[in-house]
Amino acid sequence: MTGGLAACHRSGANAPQTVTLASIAYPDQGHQVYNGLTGVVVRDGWLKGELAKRGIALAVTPVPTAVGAPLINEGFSAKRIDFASYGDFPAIIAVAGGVPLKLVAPLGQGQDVYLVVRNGINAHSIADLKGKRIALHRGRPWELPFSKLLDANGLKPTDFTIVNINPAATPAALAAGSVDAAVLLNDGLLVEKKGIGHVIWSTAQAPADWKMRAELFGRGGFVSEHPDLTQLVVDAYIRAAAWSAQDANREQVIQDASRGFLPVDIIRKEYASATYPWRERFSPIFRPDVGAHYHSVAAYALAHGLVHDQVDADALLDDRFVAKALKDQKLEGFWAAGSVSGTH
Amino acid sequence: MSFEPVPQRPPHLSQTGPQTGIAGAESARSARGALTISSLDKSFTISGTARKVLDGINLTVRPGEFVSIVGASGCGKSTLLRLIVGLDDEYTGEIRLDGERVATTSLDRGIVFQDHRLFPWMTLEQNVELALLNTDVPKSRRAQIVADHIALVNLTGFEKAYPHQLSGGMAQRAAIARALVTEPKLLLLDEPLGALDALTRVHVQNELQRIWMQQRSTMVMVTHDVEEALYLGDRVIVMTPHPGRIRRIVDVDLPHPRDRRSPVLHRLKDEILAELTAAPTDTTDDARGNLVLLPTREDR
Amino acid sequence: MSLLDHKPARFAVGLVAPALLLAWWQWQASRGGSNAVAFASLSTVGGAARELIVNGTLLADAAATLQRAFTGLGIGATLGIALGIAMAMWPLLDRLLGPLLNALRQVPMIGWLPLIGLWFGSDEGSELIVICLSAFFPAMLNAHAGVAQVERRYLEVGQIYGFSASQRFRRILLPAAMPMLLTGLTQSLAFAWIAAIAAELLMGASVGLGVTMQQAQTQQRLDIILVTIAVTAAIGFAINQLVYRIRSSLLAWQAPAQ
Amino acid sequence: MATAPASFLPSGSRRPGFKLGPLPQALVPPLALFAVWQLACLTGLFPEQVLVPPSTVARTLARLAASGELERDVGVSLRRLLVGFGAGALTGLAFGAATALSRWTEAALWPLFLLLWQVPVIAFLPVLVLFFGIDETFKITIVALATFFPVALATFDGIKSVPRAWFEVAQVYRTRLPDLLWRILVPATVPAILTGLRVAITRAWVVLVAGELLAADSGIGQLMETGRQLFQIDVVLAGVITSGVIGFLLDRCARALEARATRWKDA
Repeated sequence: MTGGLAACHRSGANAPQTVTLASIAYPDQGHQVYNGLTGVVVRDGWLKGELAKRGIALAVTPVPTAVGAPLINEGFSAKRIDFASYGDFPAIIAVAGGVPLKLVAPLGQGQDVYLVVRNGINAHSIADLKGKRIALHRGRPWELPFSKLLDANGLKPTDFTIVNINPAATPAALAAGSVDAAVLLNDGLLVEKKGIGHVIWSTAQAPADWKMRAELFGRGGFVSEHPDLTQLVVDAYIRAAAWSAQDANREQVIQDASRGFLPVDIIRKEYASATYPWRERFSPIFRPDVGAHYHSVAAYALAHGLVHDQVDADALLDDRFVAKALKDQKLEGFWAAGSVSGTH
Repeated sequence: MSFEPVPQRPPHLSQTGPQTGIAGAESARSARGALTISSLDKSFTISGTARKVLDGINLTVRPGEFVSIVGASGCGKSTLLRLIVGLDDEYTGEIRLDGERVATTSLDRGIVFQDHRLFPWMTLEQNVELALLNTDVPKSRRAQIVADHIALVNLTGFEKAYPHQLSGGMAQRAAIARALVTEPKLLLLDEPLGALDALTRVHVQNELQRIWMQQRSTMVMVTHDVEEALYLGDRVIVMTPHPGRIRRIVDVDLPHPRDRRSPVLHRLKDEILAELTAAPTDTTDDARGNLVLLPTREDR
Repeated sequence: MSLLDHKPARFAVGLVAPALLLAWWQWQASRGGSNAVAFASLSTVGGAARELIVNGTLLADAAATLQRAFTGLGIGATLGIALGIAMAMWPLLDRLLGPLLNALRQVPMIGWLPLIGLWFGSDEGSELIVICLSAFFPAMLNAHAGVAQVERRYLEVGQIYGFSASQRFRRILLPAAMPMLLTGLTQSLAFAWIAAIAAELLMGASVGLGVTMQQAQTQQRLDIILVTIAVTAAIGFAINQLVYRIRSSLLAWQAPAQ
Repeated sequence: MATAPASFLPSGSRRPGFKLGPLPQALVPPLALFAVWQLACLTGLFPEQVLVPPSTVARTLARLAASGELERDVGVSLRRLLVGFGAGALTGLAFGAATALSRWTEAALWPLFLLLWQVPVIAFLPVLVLFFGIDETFKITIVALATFFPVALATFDGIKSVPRAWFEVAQVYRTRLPDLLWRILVPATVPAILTGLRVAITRAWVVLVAGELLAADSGIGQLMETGRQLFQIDVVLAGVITSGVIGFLLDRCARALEARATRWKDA
């Protein structure tokens, strides 16, 4: 409480009127439902209440998944957005483009990427697909795990015909035989369920830092000017993570994740296949693999000419807020400090 | 020629327009619609070279007179009307109506075009009433005046019709009603019946004669048709082309309404046609080439 | 004289092609295999339609999309008509803005998105701007052409009766340009409708036909995609017919075409 | 609109040295826009990542042009445009003529046409992919579809507005069908169809660029999309300028052709 009051004084002079949070959202029955922990934060209402006590409004901006990343980057650069929970790749691109960001809270173990092969193609590994046509939407975050997969197998993109295509059109392309395989997110599981093809590989079989990650990023300027407000936002996410980590809330979390998105059985299947305990799915810990992941994203982006300047991944990570939140909420030790998944 | 006042004139006629009362010494009758044209020249510039279309036009039209102008294509007769009505004001010389120099359009001068130019998006009634828009006729009386003029051209019952629903002759009569509704001192008619078939034409000619006799405004009509010119005109101006000049002015000293079979009309028609066809219509060369071939102007 | 002179018969003939299309569709769906991705059987589609009607999604979607399309149309077409008329009346304005607008017209919407994203974020405003832009250009071009093509002979009539500038505009230019204005408006409406769906599909919103379509694409629910396509087509068609009727009554003064 | 009116000015009214021709005049507003744009960037009110100064965009354009990337993308896009436009225009002409000339085909096909016209192409994506794959055929199909509808509509309207009397004249002279088509129908409908084609080509261009975003490895649309994903707004704006200029030129060429082919109208 005293901390709160002190914070109030610290940012009193130039406190913003609104804190804006952007998050990927899906339309569901006439409403935008926010993906993952943001959904819990919004429903919880704690953050809204805390901000209101300081006379600050909370604005949550939904962004559609298809155009989410550029939209959030544009919003960050125009200072229309203060925080966003979105992907690793666009965040690196924003930083390289001169929009300073801070990773203020990791959000879990990352998202798996799937390699789906259409029916009638006899392939069991990426090497079997040599010379074949692979659908991949370029410039999207799942390009990175695919690239790592190629590297690990001593393959080059030129060993395949890479077909740049929107994920919405990918199932039809697989079904029609226009492409032989596709790199997809968990919609790949849906392709499998529809009987169009089957998954031959996913990042679940790869080191933890191969997964596509999404975190809570804060706008650099905002974080340094308003550490108190940043702390509040991070607190709210930790609360949401702790709530989601409860086994009792497991079913609710699965239902929420499926809303406006994939069928619930796909979500359940994906979650069930995880090699780590349920609570770790929501871990906000700055584990070594998180740092390693951002180093590798930054290096990949530079190596492939996607950005022109080296991004300092260490400067991106800011673990002060999570540490304080864990301490304040007495959650130290609740989540594992080291890597929890991976076969390597 | 003397004209009797006609009792059927619409009552608002007695109101003076904004431009009347210029020549106080003259009688009210002679003050309405006296047109004087003197030394009128008009040229167009076509691809850099000036071409004379009207050359030294002198003409006086008495108030209440009906003057017809005939001539071959290119004699500048339509241009002359555009100058008189004020749609074109680039000329040298003088055009005066009741002593006032013509510079722009005015409600004193009405015109009926060959194409009726009724607005297709308005009913007959609305088209006629449109002409009263900028007059000082009170709004309460406009409907009656419009109805009177529609009746004058025998179109009662078609008030709500759109132009496309009218026949050519009806549309042309509607255009005459629109031109007359403002009570212009001078009504100009630019081949008003040119687009009509022969039978309709005769019919509208009779109508026009009746209307003129009823209204007694000054009218100047341009036409290709010599017979029509003679049938309606107190005088017929014969023009020759390249450049447009008045070649002859014919007096038609017959009372109205006229009989088409009148031998006088037939004789005059033959005379005028002979005059028109005799004139060389050389269009191959420029105007200066024609100049010497043309007979001198016969002016009275 | 002909069967086609009877309205119901004509209507029935018009149904043959869609019916054949549906039959072909059903046949494709029944072949199974890869076709299942692009063709859902008619009974599945019917089931999805029932589901969406019963839970109210379809009605809410249609209402939201219509509202978006018409708001965008209202703003875009009004501005377009005003600017088109102004450019036709003042040649200087035309010479200054004409080429620029003509070039801007050719810029695909994707080019605007970053700037729209910058100024309007992902709010409803962004979608509205996209719809407004789509509605703006046809309205502007046709209004311009309509006013520019008003025949001189009609303007001369106005001159003869001493029309003021406003009388000339209201009594001659506007009605004479009306057919073209309405043509532009019809095009604007079609573009606004398509843009509303596309904006919902690509830019996200909470309710709308495009939203449901996009969601169904994610979930690979062909039946729902087809229902939304059908509703989109039907509403677009209905609007088209309505506009046609309004146009006919507004332009009753025009002679029939033949 | 925006024809070149300067040539109708009275000649010699200005000394040639000071005469502002139609082209420079047309350049004034874009130049003014660039100036305002550059000034807006200099104020620093807008983040430079999004409101990229025109000087940077110009450098990016030069870089893309020098590397051959621009030429390749524009070339690919234009080829798709031409093939797709050709296919769409031909089918549109045929369909429009067939429905306008026969009451039966009109009654049978026109309602379906109006129905399909209302659906954005993007909604049909899965069906299109299934039938046309995702290679060049797919992109060409999208362009062809975008061309088909306006051309069919213009052809239909154009033929419908040919006065019946002209057909009657043909009937009186027992004109054979090819002559009827070639001597009456074609000249009478050419203005309307050309207008339809002009509308279609600019529309096709816009749709092509949009289509390239969905599935393409090259082309001006893909250039812009990649630019946006990678937060290189200068590349996006370079694409905007390129596609705007190309669209503008296409429109101008189409207008010039239209004016040439319909000279008899103004005579």
